[in-house]
Amino acid sequence: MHIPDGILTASAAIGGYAATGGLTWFSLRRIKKQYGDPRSGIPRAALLTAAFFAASLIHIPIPPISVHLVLSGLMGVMLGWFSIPAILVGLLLQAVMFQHGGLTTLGINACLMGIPAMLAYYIFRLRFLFGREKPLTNGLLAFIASFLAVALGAFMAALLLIFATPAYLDAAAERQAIIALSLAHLPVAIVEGLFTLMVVLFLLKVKPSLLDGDQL
Amino acid sequence: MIAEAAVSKSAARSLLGRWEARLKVPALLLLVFSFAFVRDLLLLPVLVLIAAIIYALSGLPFSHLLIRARLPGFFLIAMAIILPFWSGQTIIWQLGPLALRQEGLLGLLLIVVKFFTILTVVIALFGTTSLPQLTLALRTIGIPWLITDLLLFTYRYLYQLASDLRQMRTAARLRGFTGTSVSALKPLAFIAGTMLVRSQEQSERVFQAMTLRGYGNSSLPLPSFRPLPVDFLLLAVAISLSAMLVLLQFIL
Amino acid sequence: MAAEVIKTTNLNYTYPGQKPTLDGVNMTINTGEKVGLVGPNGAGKTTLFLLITGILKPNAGQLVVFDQPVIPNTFNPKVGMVFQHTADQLINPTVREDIAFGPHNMGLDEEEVNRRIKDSADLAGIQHLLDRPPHHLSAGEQRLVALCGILAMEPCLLIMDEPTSDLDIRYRRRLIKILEGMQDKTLFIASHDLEFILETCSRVILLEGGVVCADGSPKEVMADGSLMEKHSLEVPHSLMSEWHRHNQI
Amino acid sequence: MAAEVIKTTNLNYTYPGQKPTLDGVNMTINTGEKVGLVGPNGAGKTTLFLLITGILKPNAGQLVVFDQPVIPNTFNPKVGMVFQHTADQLINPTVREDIAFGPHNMGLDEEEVNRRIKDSADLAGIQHLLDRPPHHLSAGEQRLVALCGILAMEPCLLIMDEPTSDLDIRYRRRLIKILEGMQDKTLFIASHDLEFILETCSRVILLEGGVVCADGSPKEVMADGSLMEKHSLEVPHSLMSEWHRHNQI
Repeated sequence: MHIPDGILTASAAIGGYAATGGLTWFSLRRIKKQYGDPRSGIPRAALLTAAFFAASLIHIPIPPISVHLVLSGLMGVMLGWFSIPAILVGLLLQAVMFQHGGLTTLGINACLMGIPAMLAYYIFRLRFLFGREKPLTNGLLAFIASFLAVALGAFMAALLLIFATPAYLDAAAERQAIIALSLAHLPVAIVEGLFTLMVVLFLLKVKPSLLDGDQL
Repeated sequence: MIAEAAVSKSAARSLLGRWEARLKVPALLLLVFSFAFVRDLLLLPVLVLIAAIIYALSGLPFSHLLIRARLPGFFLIAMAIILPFWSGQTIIWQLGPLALRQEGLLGLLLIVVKFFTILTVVIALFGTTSLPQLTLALRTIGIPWLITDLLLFTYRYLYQLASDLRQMRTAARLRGFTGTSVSALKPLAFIAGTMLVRSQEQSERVFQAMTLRGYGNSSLPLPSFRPLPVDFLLLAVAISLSAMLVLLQFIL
Repeated sequence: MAAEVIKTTNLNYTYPGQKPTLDGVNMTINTGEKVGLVGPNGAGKTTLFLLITGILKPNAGQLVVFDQPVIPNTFNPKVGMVFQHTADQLINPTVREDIAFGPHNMGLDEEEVNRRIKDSADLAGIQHLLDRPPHHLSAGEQRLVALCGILAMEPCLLIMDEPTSDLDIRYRRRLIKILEGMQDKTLFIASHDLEFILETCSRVILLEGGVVCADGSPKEVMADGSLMEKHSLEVPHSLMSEWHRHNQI
Repeated sequence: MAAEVIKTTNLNYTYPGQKPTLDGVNMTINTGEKVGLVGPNGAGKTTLFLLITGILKPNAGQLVVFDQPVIPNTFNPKVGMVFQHTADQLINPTVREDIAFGPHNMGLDEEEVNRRIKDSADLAGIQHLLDRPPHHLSAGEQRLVALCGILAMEPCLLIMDEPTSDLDIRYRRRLIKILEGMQDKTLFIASHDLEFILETCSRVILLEGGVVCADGSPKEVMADGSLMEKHSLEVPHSLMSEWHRHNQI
């Protein structure tokens, strides 16, 4: 769900960079407050970023096609505020290594993944209210968190495509296009939700400390 | 699965490859942003010309561009479907309810040309800049060390994890896992989960090993910065071109 | 009559952009043989295994396994392989589920799957680990669980890649005991641990430079000092002691 | 006079929620000694190393390294450790940068860093690898690069955890040669490869159940069949042959 170069207006691209800059500044402040010395978190964040990057190359078959995972929800759940720098670095590497995802739109794309990741993080934190160790709570929250993360990302992307491109559309067409683009992502959001649910249940059994997000 | 992001010898020797990365990265970033500013079709040939010259200066073979210029993604395809049929009033061709509109087609042309010219400049930039150079450039323009350290270490472990992932899938295939139906979701989630657990455990050992070699003991000094006149000349050219594009856009 | 399990004729494999890793390998392995595969790193041992299991496709030559040419990427439960790094193979949240992974993919019913879990866990002596996550076990326990996951598919040919590299002496001894009990299976084991090959195998194949350099009884091949030295190997100490005894008694 | 490099008194370490891993370890290692550390998996060998390097903090007991109590998480370039899995240690994009990582963090100037890169690469014979990415090298080459990264910090005490587990016989031999050349350094090496300990060490410590069970000359400790068996170890074949020779000549 990366918006490529060339589609958005320059003001949208610059606005995206500004928004990502602000988001990153805030997340770094949160990270420093949490760690004192944030260096101790870097190997872990780096390895998990690389793991997410590699995992996003997995094709999930939804016959007749297969889709790539977005993983913004799972990243938010596992990395907390560290997911903002992690997403930024992941997208930059994608641009450097594959020329995939766009460079002028890097800021926009970081927002499209980062804001949903933080939404997922806070949704998943509800488990502290409803049972941190219960598989049902964890699974359900994981599904909702990552489903909404993908849905929110797709919705934001659709809005940008309609309102921040140089082309002109009439109001009715705009509404239709937004609905169509969002609906096209519905199966992806469901698959992503199920995938996250199963990863979370796996981690709950094998290494529950990985789900505590903040306590990196 | 993951291509090596190394710089070839001929690319490193080219004009672009020898350009001090700490000036090249901001200069070319500025240039692609000025590309994004363009809204007038008359400027498209200028973009193509600039992109072609920059690519020629990179010393990269044309085949490199063809391999890397991948098919545009989902959103570009979506634009290609939406714009020509729903954008604008001037109908140039009609079949039943489907009407091909001129404004939409021209809008699509603008998007496609901008996409490929920006991509060409980006490919030239990253084809002539190694990741350590890029990291250094990012630190120089004020990106926090937390991001640049994260970038270097993530890059380092990417190859290892991609190969771990490949091994796990091979091992699963030898036990009859096919991965071609929806039921593959569960094993794939387990493989991803295993990779995350392994990564986390490895990260603890990596941190220990790095600490024992003094990581965090003193921050590395930035290597000395001695740009040549030609480095500044190229920077000036890039700034002028960007300014010209933005200015022309306002005039037109 | 001993049927042929593996037969290769002028087998060649070259990774893209490199010189040939395997460059005309000829060998035949018969049912029930216990064969060790030795040679320096990069000799092509793992590549040969990946060809036999159909993960890689030969560039030239014939490769026949159980009297059938190997069709790449086709699942054949008769051929089982334990990977060098067990972590690459253990992906399920519990040991039980991990052992069941292969049998489930073979489409066996629940009862049969459970029987196989029990049988293989009994054989390896890991019943007490069945409900634990494999990721938290010791290297030795993980190696046994990985082996069980393959044994539960009841393969006729068992391939192991460097099975002792992360084992302490206790688990190495246990593994030797388990392998000694497998009378009916054909074994094909790559290892740098020549003493281990001596204890578990009745035949050894020396691979270097992409070809078979020696093939015969382990005691004869590995005691040949000049041959071993030529291929960057060393005569195992246990054979030196035998040599001493021969010369002194 | 031999100064003490490591001195532990009733050293105890317990991982949260488990029984003690180290439960009263007493040992003294003097300057220039080459000491092997043996014992089954889980005996606490790696834990002992992590305590000596200050990564972990003892629960009880004294731990003095170079006449100073160890202060956890304080960088001490005099103590160098090569990890078991080299992938955990090689973090930089080129071999050269990886070797320079430690010296840079010590705050040395560029000239000194370059001298150390050259010296350590010469010693290990890996000059031709300096501009390659470490993660694409073979296991043996990676092991040597990891060693260089530590040697460039010029530590007085060199700790190695299972240095031979992924080496073929050629690289194992090269490593032995390199270690033999280190007259001035104190070595402390954990390994399951008892023949390797025999060749590189002048003293061996046997750790099991959290305490030192034996400490002495490798030939004497490892030739003691009943002691070795008691601690799930085996008398190395080379010592058996010696035993044979003794009994037969």
